[in-house]
Amino acid sequence: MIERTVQILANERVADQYFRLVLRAPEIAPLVQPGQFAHVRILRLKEALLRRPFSIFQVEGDTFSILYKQVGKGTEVLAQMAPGETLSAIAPLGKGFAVPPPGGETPLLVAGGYGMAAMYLLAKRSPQKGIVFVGGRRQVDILCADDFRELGWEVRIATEDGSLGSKGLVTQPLRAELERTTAGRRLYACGPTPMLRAVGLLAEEFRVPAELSMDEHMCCGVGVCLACVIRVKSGDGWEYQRTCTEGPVFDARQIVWEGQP
Amino acid sequence: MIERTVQILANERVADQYFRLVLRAPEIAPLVQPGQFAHVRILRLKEALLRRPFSIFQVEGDTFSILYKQVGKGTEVLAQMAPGETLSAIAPLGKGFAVPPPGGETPLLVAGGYGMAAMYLLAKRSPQKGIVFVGGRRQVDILCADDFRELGWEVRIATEDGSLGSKGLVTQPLRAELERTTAGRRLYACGPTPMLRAVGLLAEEFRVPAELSMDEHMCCGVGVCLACVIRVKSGDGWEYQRTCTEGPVFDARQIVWEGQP
Amino acid sequence: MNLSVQLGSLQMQNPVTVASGTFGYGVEYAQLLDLNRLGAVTVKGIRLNPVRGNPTPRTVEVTSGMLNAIGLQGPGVDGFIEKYWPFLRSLNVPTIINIWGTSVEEYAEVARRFDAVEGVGALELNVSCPNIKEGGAQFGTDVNLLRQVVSACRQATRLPLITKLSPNVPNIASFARAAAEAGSDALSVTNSVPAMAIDSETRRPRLANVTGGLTGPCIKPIALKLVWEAARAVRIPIVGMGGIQTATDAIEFLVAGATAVAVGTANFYEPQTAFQVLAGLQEYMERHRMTDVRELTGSLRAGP
Amino acid sequence: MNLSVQLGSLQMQNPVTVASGTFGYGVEYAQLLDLNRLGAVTVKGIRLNPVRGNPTPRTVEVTSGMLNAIGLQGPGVDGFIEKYWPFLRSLNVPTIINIWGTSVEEYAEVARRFDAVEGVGALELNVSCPNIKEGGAQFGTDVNLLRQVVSACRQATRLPLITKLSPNVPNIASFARAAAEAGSDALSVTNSVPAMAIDSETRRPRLANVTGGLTGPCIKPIALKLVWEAARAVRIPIVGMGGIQTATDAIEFLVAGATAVAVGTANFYEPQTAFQVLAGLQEYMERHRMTDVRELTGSLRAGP
Ligand SMILES: Cc1cc2nc3c(=O)[nH]c(=O)nc-3n(C[C@H](O)[C@H](O)[C@H](O)COP(=O)(O)OP(=O)(O)OC[C@H]3O[C@@H](n4cnc5c(N)ncnc54)[C@H](O)[C@@H]3O)c2cc1C
Ligand SMILES: Cc1cc2nc3c(=O)[nH]c(=O)nc-3n(C[C@H](O)[C@H](O)[C@H](O)COP(=O)(O)OP(=O)(O)OC[C@H]3O[C@@H](n4cnc5c(N)ncnc54)[C@H](O)[C@@H]3O)c2cc1C
Ligand SMILES: Cc1cc2nc3c(=O)[nH]c(=O)nc-3n(C[C@H](O)[C@H](O)[C@H](O)COP(=O)(O)O)c2cc1C
Ligand SMILES: Cc1cc2nc3c(=O)[nH]c(=O)nc-3n(C[C@H](O)[C@H](O)[C@H](O)COP(=O)(O)O)c2cc1C
Ligand code: FES
Ligand code: FES
Repeated sequence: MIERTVQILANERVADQYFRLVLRAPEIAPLVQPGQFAHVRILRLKEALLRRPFSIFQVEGDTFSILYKQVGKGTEVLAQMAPGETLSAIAPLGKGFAVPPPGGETPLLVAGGYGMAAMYLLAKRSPQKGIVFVGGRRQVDILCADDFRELGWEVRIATEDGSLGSKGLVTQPLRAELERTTAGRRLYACGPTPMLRAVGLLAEEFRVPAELSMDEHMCCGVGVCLACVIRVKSGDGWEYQRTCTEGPVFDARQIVWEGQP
Repeated sequence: MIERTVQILANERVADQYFRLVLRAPEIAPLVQPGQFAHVRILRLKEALLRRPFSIFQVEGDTFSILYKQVGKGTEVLAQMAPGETLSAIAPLGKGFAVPPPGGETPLLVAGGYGMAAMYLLAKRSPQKGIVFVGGRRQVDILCADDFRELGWEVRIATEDGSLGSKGLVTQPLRAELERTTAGRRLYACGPTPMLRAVGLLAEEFRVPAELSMDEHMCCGVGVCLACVIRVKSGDGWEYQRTCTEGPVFDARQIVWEGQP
Repeated sequence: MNLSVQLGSLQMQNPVTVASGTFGYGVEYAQLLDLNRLGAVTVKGIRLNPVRGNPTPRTVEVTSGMLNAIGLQGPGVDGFIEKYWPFLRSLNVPTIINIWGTSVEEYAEVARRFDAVEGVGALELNVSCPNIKEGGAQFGTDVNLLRQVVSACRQATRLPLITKLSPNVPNIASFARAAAEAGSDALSVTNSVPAMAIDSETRRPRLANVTGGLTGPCIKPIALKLVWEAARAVRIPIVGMGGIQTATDAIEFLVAGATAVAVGTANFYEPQTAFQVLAGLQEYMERHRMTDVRELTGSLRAGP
Repeated sequence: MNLSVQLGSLQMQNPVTVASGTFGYGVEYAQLLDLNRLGAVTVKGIRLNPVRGNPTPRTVEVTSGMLNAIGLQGPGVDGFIEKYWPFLRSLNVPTIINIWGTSVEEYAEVARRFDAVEGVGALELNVSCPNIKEGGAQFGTDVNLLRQVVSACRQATRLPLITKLSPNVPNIASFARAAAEAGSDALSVTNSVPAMAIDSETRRPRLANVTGGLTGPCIKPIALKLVWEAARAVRIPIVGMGGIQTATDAIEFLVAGATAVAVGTANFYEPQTAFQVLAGLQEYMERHRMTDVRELTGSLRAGP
């Protein structure tokens, strides 16, 4: 984890409300592990003070990029920023996905919305190619499928309105695939909490290991404030663990879903 | 007094820290009297909420302009704004200068720094041409002397460092002129409070009428908050009057200088 | 869609008024605003005699807010009635007159004087001013003094009484109950929060009065909590205020338990705020299929 | 240039520490910051036993600040000593341990436990937590309870005691005096301000705990006034805090009467803040030709 002023190299709309932001960060880029995030301060956001967390999407030479959805005050201002302007980033943060060893498990990735961003590096660095299951409400919510295809991965798409891929939730094609076979497979998921919960239940049902990247509101991003906790099994009860430090990626079996949305 | 969203037509540096801002305000422009001000909201100033008061400098067709000095948070953001962007203005506000009637008194204007801005319309609308005494610390603080010369007015300059005009305070050439003659003359002044006080004292000494435009910190600008008061003689004592409503222009004889900087 | 609300016997056509001291005596805004569209006009605090107020600087801008120490400058009861009442009386919306005193007797006397004035909408008791008789304590932070003030005013007038509580107490519920028990018809929550600003370069206070009251969006979360606590303590209606600048803010106050809201500091930078709040509130009610603004009051969904 | 200050017998190499709960147990920032450059590290509140804390959401961003209701999650005295003390002990700067309890006895017991730990810098008594025994009152808003807590801790330890006062009282001077009389070596002023946020669309509170504490730049003017009032009431040193994000802010607190300052919420968005404050303070002192930071303390030039 380091803190740096990073310069915007590109900030382009990729679809609808989604933007791709490329940042020059020579000291951060080499450190990034799949599933880690950057905690970004948008200085122009004067009366909104806190940093915003974003998964690190791609790492390329001395840059890293994020894929963000414009949803509120911060991302709105971010979307207006131009190349040459700067941000402050603390990164890389958090415990990411465990990349399977060569000859190890075949990864099945499950993503919803900007959850795709957290999975790209995993796909890229995994010695085994696998399948990406992507879900979204409409066609525009299906992001960067081509980036995964270029890596030689298979992409299976589900949209709720059926405008791309199969109609329905992403867990339907995932279930179908798990029904085919579970041997040597490992699930990795990132997306809205209800999706993560559904993936967690499938993992339990089919007894496959699963790593879930949790999306909790954050404050400090580095483990000091205790804002971002989720319930994690411990002993014969549970304890709160920090999404920013012990997570964002947790073993699905460890998560206590009670109290989650 | 009306409130309008006004568009920036030009916003250019005229010297050092001074800028000229031209605003399209077809409904406001025709109402402006010399010495009145506009109360301007800079929406980009997120965590600084209050409007900033600026004298109305020139009125031209459906526009008015202000001449401002970059001194703090608001004027700094203002200086970065570009044509096409908008501000909110409540204007024209306050009681301005009494323009002398045709054949009436000859105006002697006294200005310091951006105080020049408040006097241009007076010079332009006065049937008698007079003399403008302008003071400042250095040459760069002497603003828009040419605008007054173009109106056919004589301009006498004093700078504290002697870099333009005579060396010293503006009240020195003014005193010299008053010593020559006071008959049929009327003083009008706008600038820093110590200068106004000195002009007030000269007016008393030479028994010439004087109108002073006072610079008080404002909040509402329209008379409701009572932030901007100065002490004004009343009966055999004094009362607080509002710079934004009863002023900014006051009869020098009425001002109680105690409690003023 | 019903927007009208009641504070005791005071009828308001909509729940949006303005905060005392941020709207002068109404007349100052008459050129800019159609005052008849407000729920009520609330005027600057009046005591018995004219008051000069504090030396300047009286206000200073701070992060997302401002401080003021105006010192309750005002024309006194007679001055007010002579200079401002004819205009206010001519409006179609009620006037809430904010009153104060330096003793229980003075509060009561001011209340008595306005009781005799035809057409006053309500009296708002500002109990956050220094109590000269009691040696620096404040009526608003001593629950017994508060009770005395409200009782004395209650005896002096049949006008609706709105007690404006101080934020500067650990337990607003007990002050709310004391005011209600002593005969207050409604509460205003909250007044400005005691605060201070210093110029680090000169090492001088930025206000001539050294300390002042903090207002504006920065205090909204504090005010909201006070409204919520007061609303759970009493059955009388509450006028919520403190940092309201949008309809969303106002709705939060209603949800926390307010029956009406007042726009204060925001008037200074955006005189249209009250009307923007009103328009946004109507839009919200339509979107949420509400037919009566009173459905919002106290509708907080707490618990999991 | 002398930057060192003392809080009772606690020596600090400079007057800048961090606020409890905004800096974890120090170790979390060790990768980003050179902790040895701080005046002291102040850690998150500890009670006797481990505490799970509140459900989420525990924080929410508001205008120029934030609310938190963490619920004092922590490892308890033993957990703290085992997990965090070896690291903190290895630093060259002192650690201030923030402690709390649900009874006078628990406070004293925690103080006693830390008295036996070699190398503790000072104990900061957080008295703004719910008092279970006394039925919902708070130690920090009842001057007698405050006195009892401080006395009991005083008897339990010779470590410097810093009593952290609640902002939520009308008269902080009497709390400051009570703490000093009961044996506190210093005061911390101030804790977070009780507040609340509501989501107008869902009409739910934004914190699972419904209410929380407001912190950040929005509370600076409130905190500054409390420091000024407390400093005039007592002779013991004060650690000023509440919204400090620049050296200018810190200098204002010193001028108001603080001997040291703590950076809180600003750590979350700018972990370098304490060092920026320190650098700016040195630059200011040079510019104003000051040789000792203690010249600033209480140097407010009030009066005309
Ligand atoms: C580990 C992690 C990785 C993330 N990765 C991405 C990503 O790759 N792309 C992307 O678009 N978004 C991502 N998010 C969500 C992103 O942080 C929020 O969309 C963003 O903070 C919204 O900021 P805003 O100012 O636009 O919204 P506002 O609603 O104005 O924000 C107000 C506050 O709520 C917080 N907040 C709002 N929504 C969320 C959310 N969903 N999660 C966490 N905090 C939130 C903000 O950080 C801020 O503190 C991630 C979140 C986490 C925790
Ligand atoms: C009637 C009147 C006419 C004015 N005309 C002009 C003009 O023509 N050109 C010009 O450059 N300036 C003029 N000023 C001064 C101008 O209002 C301030 O320079 C400006 O408000 C500074 O804003 P800021 O945000 O940059 O400074 P900041 O210091 O960041 O402002 C902080 C607060 O202090 C107030 N403030 C700071 N300086 C002054 C000041 N000198 N007078 C009043 N309020 C102040 C601001 O309005 C704001 O509320 C006039 C002031 C008044 C009262
Ligand atoms: C300049 C100013 C003057 C005020 N004068 C009074 C007053 O005379 N009587 C009163 O009860 N409250 C007074 N208040 C407090 C407001 O009525 C209101 O309670 C407070 O400003 C909080 O609301 P806001 O944050 O929306 O401004 C004044 C506030 C300001 C800013
Ligand atoms: C997330 C968070 C947790 C806190 N935890 C504690 C705590 O455990 N003990 C305590 O005394 N104060 C605690 N505080 C209060 C701070 O120490 C400090 O008094 C307050 O935040 C004001 O300073 P600031 O505005 O600079 O943040 C906490 C504050 C925050 C924001
Ligand atoms: S965000 Fe602060 S501990 Fe995780
Ligand atoms: S600025 Fe409000 S009365 Fe003049």
